[in-house]
Amino acid sequence: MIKIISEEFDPFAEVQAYQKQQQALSGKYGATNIFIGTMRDFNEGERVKGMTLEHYPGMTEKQLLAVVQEAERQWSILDVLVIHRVGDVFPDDVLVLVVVWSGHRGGAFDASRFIMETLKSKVPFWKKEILADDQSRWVAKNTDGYL
Amino acid sequence: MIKIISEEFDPFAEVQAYQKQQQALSGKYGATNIFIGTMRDFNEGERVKGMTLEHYPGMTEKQLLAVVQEAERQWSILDVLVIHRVGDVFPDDVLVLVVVWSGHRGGAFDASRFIMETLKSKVPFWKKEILADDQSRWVAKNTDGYL
Amino acid sequence: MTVSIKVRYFASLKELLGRSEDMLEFEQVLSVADVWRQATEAKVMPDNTLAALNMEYVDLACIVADGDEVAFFPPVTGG
Amino acid sequence: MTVSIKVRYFASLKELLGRSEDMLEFEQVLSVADVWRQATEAKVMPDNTLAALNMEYVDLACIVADGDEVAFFPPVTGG
Repeated sequence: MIKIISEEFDPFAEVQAYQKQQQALSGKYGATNIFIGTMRDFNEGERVKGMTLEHYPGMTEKQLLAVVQEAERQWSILDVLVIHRVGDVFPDDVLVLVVVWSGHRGGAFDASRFIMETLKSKVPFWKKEILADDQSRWVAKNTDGYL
Repeated sequence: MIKIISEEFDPFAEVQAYQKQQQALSGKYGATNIFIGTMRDFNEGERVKGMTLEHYPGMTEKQLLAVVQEAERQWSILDVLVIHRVGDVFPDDVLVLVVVWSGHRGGAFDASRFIMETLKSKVPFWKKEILADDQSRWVAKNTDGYL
Repeated sequence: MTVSIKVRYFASLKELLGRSEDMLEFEQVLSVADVWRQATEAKVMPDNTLAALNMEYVDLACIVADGDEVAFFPPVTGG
Repeated sequence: MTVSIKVRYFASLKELLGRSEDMLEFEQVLSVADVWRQATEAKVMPDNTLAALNMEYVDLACIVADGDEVAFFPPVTGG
């Protein structure tokens, strides 16, 4: 399932609620990989007070679904949950949650990472940071995951 | 932190409680990777009713700590929590929880996976499965993560 | 026949142009690049601008049709 | 001088030998492999058996000393 939400959310409550609904997973999922992306209070050497996440309603969901479907084609996985926040966010708020349930750990790790990397390069979301002096700036480019 | 526990545990409650204690993480962790290994109700084509997890008290903790320290040397990560269950377990019980907090996603994914793979090959735990007919068998060898 | 399309702008492009969308009507065959020129009075397109046609990424050379939605936006920075 | 060591067995090895530990006393210089022979009356060591000396993995050729704890166990299967 994919979800775009504009309110603060508890990633752990979301995982638990979703997992409970999916009766088919019971006894079958040996591995769960969860990635949580959280807003930091700094970026490129500057303090960041807050951020606004813009998206393209319609295209965002379409591209996100395509990423999940591609992961399901490439790895033998049981279920996927992706939640992405939009709107105004603050440090320590969760920006993105990716959960992959799988029989074995290899697929869970690989699919989770693939979804995150592809989401960051393909799915239309844009971050605008609000700095300590209330100036704002668009984030120009996502990192490659190692910086 | 590493913990060996013989009672059923809620991985989400553990992550949340630990994260709350670690004030130093606030604002700094952009990425959290969580791996949860859960007992399945089948293995090598047979139904498994339950399992007993044996360990070597003292050596298990020592080796687990060494794995975590090696991950901390190899990647730029902020904190690690590993909890491993021992004793009698049943399908859907959580066997292992690995959590890595990091500034960026690359280190969180890589360190989490490294800890899981190394734990499975180096840390003294042994699984004995109880099959549907109450016969039991030692698990001979861990998979390479892709089977 | 008159072709009418919707053009949408996001993030820094929306701010650059001072608006989030345009409705365009025309008679010729237009590519996505032509749509940009026509809608923006031939403003220079910022480096790395991405284009989508009906919510799928496309090359600027793609031809648009009646009822299409064309979008222009900077590199994405979600996650 | 008498050297005394503790020998521990885990998982399938514990079941094979029917006990979880032995206390061994001896006068010679013994390797970890010698410890196995002496403690088990020279039972064939199962393939893939792992050995630890004071909770660190070691080669069977390592020499043990007074007060050491030697352990034998099958490949680990945690996680």
